[in-house]
Amino acid sequence: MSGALGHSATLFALTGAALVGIGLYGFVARTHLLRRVLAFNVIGSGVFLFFGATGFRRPDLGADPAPQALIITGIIVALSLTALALALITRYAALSGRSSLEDEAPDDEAPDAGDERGGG
Amino acid sequence: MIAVTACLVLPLAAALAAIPLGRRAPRLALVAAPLILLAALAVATEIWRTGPAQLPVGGWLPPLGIALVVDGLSAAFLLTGAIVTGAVVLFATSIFSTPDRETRAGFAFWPLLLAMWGALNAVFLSGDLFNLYVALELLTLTAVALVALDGRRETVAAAIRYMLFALFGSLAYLLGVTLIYARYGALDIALLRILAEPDAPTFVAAALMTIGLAAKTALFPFHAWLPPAHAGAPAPASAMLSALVTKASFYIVVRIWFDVLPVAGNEALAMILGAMGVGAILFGSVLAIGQERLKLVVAYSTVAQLGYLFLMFPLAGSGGEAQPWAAGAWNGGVVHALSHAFAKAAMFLCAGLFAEAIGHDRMDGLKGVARTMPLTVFAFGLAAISLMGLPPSGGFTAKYLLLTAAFAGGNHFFALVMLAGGLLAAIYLFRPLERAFAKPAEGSDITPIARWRQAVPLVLAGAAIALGVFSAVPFDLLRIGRADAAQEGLE
Amino acid sequence: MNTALPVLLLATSLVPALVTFFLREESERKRNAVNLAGAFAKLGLVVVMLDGVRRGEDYEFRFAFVPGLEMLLQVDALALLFVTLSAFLWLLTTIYAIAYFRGGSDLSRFFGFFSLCVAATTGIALSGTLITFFIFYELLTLSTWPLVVHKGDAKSLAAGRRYLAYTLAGSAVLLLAIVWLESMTGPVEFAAPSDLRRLDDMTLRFVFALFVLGIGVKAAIFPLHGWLPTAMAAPAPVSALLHAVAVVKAGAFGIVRVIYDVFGIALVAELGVGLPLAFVASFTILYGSVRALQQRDIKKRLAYSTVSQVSYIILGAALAGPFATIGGLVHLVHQGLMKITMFFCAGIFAERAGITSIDGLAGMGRRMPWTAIAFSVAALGMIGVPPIAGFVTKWYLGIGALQAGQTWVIAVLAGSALLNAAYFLPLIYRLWYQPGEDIVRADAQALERPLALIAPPVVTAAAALLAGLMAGLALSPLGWATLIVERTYWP
Amino acid sequence: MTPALVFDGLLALLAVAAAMAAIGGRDLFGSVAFFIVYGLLIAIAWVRLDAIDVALAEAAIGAGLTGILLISALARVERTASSGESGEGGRLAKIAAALLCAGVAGALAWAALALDPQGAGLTPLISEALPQAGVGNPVTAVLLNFRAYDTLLESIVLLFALVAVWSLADDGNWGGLPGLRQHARSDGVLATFGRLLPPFGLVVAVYLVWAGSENPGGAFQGGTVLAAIWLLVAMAGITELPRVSSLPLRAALVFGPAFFLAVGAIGALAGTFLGLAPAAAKAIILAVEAGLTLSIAATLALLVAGSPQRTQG
Amino acid sequence: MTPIDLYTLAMIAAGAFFFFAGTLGLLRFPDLHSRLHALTKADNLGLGLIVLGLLPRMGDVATMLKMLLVWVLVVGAAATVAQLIARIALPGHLRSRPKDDGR
Repeated sequence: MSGALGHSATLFALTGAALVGIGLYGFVARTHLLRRVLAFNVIGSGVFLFFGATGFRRPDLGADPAPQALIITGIIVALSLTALALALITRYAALSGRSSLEDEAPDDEAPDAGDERGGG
Repeated sequence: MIAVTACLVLPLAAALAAIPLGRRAPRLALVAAPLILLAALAVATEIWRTGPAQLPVGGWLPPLGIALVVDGLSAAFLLTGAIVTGAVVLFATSIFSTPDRETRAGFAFWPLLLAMWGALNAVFLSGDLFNLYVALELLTLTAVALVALDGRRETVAAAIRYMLFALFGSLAYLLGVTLIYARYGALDIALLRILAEPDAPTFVAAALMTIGLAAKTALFPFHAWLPPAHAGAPAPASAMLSALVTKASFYIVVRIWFDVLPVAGNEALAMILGAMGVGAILFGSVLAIGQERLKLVVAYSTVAQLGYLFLMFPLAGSGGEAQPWAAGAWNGGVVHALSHAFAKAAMFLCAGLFAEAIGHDRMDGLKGVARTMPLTVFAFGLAAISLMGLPPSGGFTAKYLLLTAAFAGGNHFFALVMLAGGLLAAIYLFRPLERAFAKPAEGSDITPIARWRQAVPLVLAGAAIALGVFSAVPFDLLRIGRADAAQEGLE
Repeated sequence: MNTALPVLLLATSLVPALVTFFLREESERKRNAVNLAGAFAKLGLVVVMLDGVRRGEDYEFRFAFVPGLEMLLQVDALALLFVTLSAFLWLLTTIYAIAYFRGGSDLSRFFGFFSLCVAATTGIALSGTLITFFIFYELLTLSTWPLVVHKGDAKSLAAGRRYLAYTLAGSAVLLLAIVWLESMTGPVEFAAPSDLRRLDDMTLRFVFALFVLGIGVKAAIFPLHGWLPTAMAAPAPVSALLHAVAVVKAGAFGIVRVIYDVFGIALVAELGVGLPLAFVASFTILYGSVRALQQRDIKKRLAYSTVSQVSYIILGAALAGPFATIGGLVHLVHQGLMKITMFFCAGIFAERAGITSIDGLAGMGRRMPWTAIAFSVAALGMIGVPPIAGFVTKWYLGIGALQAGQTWVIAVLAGSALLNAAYFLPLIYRLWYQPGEDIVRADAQALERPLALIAPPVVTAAAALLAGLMAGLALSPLGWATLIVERTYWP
Repeated sequence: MTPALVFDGLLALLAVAAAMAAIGGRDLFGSVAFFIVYGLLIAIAWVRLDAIDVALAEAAIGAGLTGILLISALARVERTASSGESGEGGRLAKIAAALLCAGVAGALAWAALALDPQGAGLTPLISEALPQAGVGNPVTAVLLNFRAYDTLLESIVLLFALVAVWSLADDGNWGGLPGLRQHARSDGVLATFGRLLPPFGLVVAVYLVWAGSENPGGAFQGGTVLAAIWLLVAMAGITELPRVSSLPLRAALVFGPAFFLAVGAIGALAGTFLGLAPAAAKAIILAVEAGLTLSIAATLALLVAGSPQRTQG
Repeated sequence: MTPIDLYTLAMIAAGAFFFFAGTLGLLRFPDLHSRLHALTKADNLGLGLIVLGLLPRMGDVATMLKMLLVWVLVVGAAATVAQLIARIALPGHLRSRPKDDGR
């Protein structure tokens, strides 16, 4: 690891990697849905930090604009997904009084719940 | 060229216009659908005559700008998408049109469906990895919303489970894209094919992207979300989900494996994909056999059929050194994806019609349906033939190509799995058919369904069969601009 | 080189099938007209081709699917033998079915699949390559299943399930064999057999066994015959079709093709697989006859008799001497004529007089004279009593066995003849010599109405008799079989 | 070890600690609070990485808006669902998950360290093409000219997130007012603050969009400020958010992406999709940014308000 | 170390001290209102000192005004929020709030 260590870009890249690891743990291990969405956002910002850091390896040329633009786009997309996820979780909590999918059997179906006659 | 832009702009413009239009959105969709189909046809004929094309968006050449890529593969998927979505639009006008006052589902369905169509076309045309990410997210967002459209507790739970897997998938894919950019400074697929060499970042990126996309395609270990989501969604939505949405992320995996990373793709990763594919076929089929609800049988069948698609990678020798049979596996996988799109869309529409007619979704209610709804049962039968890979359907052509590639490549195990998969498919698909042909149970009141609505799935199922009978034309279309790794083989 | 005729021949049963599917249930007259027109047209075409092929005319039609997958319809003498049989019997069975189902339900569906099934049989006969053979072989399975489950009750559904289990498993094995062979040697055409030397002997033997296993299901070789007796739950015209016209004959025809045109007699002898096949066939002959003895139900006994009779054809093919081959081929026609007569009569007894068990036949000779006569002629033919057609087969098989030096075959033939007598003579005895209730003659006419139901068995019985009597003629089944043997196997 | 690196090291440590607290915290509200703190630390990190545009976006959207969404979702979930932490899975599962995550982080770090330290990415190409891009700020140039197609798709993603959120309402409430009723006292502190702040907010937002062409800023950051202002005014009870079925609202939502798509389509007719002639590039970009800001502001505000809960005012 | 640097260092040190005091108050004070009091007073003052400390380093006047605007906005927001929290945390207030949440 030649001269890389003495350089803030690599430091932030490693931080990004660490954040992805932490976020992934939260996403995989926790069961409360809001915590998993929060963890998703932590992973997201970790990925973006990693991406931005790799774009700053040449301080003399300044930060590489392309990753910056992609990260802004990424943040907006992450926001949209988070908003939808949170709306779904709120709706699910309102319908079922539960805040995690643990005891939601994947495909047990109340006999007439699948009544399709209603249509649109 | 104009046709390619039309394929992108028209669905997105229609989606945007559908929001303020509200109650008149179905009419807008009925006008937009044929136009987009026409555009897709124009794209296909254009490249049939002049060969593959690369269109830089905004005039900026890659690596700076984004380039749209139009070759046989993208044209075929565009055309299949247009036909399937066109049929779904026609079918959905009978469910989601509310002339008197605007309802929630009536408002939300049309913009989401048209945006999904736009996202699909964007995925099939884009040649830039990050652009594929944004298009994939639009696709996932609309898909999740459509799954939760009828607002029941089970479907919202299914949508959340789908969302969690999709989030995980998109992050893994995004991480792979960042590594690729960091390593090569470029995101354009054509450019990366030249630059790519097997080193640490490329391998980690390839692994992450493949796992991410596998999660989005619901490949075997990541399949838990698909059945409840696809079975819970309204019929037109589940047709779109199973037929096209899962294919979009598969399409990207094909682009990555055969265009971006033919050099980095080594045997180990290809074998893992193959193993996951085998798991999908066996696991999906066995679960499908045990289901009581028709839509769940069809959904688990999707899990199984997706397994076939991923057998393509080990069979084509992961594109590294171009084995002579690579073309067979590549074409087999793609033709299977296309014929599965037609057949599965038809099957879900039929399942929707059955559920509407008998009032619930359980299979034992299907007794005697062949007498009252002959067209739908015929469509379901044709679709089943294609899914089982029996001649003369497109499914058979694909299975034959994959089998010859498997035998020529010496991995007989995959061939046996494919044949077993076909038999298992026969078991879980003949269960509903058998009930349809049975004598109707007394007192089962079946509400009649309009004949034109039954004709829509029949057209789609016919397309799946036609893909087999007239398979010479699609095969030549797919050959245009195919990645070099997949050139040799049968010819 | 005339390409139109084979396609036309196929179309004469494919077009009526597709038209009938879309006809309304009530339009019975239109439906009957379409089917009968198709049948007559096919018979006309067959006659034209008969003298065409005699003069050495060459009929061929190629249609390319994906490279490596090609449909070739080729009319050679062997194909015509099978097509003539199925065309002639299709006409009679259609007439019989129209009378049999007067006022039944789901008839558009029945006749649609009925014609589709005959189209598949014609396709099998005309197929020029292994893949074409497989395509129509599968189409046959798919089109006969709805016929087997036509009644829709639990028994026929179970029969359908069993039928599917056997045939689909068989087809998977067959596809495995075909792909295994073709991945080494490229597409296999019957007319121009490619050298199979590239595979070593062990693989070739294994592939040959797979072929026999795959096709043997339809040829009802022991232990793959399980589906045939249970398929008796289907209505009489279907049983007639299954046993005499299409399914079982397709199996036997397939094995003949594999032995003579795919592997070639020299290779079969060299590999030493001919003899084991002969043993299996002989065992099936005896096994079938013994099980037939144990049955009390007429149709069940006829079913087991078919299991044993079909193995005559396979025995002839396995012995591969000139006379044995002629014996095998001609039995294809003779067994068809005789067995369809007996099924027609069994159908009439069950439908008009409500008799299904053998004891019920007591004294029916007087009550239903025409049916009884036809039945007796066919039964005697089966036993091998000259001058009815059955005797010719047994005679040629005997000489063929001597020629091939397999004297034990004579014992098998003799034994089976005795067994045939043991299970058919009691029926004839009950018909004519056992006193049933003495019914006034006037009542007799009442039972044997309408004419369209009674005429077909009488015609086929007469045909069986004529085939035996006029065996010497060039155009008789025997003459044609000799032509086949002279022209292709000993030029 | 230069002081800058010390600061960065500290910042990185703080960010990781905040992230751990947010993920591992027992109390959910505490986790969300730590998440917002973590967001701001990441924004500072972006400043250290000389990516000011991203810092603005991260602070405004990444930490701010996502934080608000999390808090409002938490409030609604707490009210209806049993917030008890259901079974957290066995210790073995936890260790396995931890190992998996460590593996992923390790692979990433290994890949990062294997990168070429002199890698410059697209910087040279962008600075060379900047004069024809019509704007000075390279990030805005990439966002709205070189990779305009990405931004177009992204604005559509944002809009359809709102459509999806709206589609989760009860059927009965359709056509009603988004979000819950507010209870601000008409003469209270919030009301006065709600009247004082908007002018500042509007100026800041317009400035952000206008400055975006030459130095850090842009449509998304400006849109977020506008959305915040609109939400504040609604919370202060001065105005009521328009009904979901109101046509002007839907037109405003759709205008930004639709105008952008129209610009792209016209470009296509003239030869290349989304092609901007260098001469007119600046004007077009600013027009598009203005349209986007309007739509983004409306979309973000309504996303926070949520799906329609009430039919009358 | 020019006088400007010394001035900035002193002001930022003072600001940091006030921030430290505010945080200490947050941790040590017994009830909510006093903690609110500590936070709003100490932290805003700390921020003010830091802003003043940084002003001479800004270069042009426009940036200086922007720095001051930041401070003004933070003070305004902090004051309003403190008022709201204080009002809601009054002992009698919670029970009387109307419960119709437009469910």
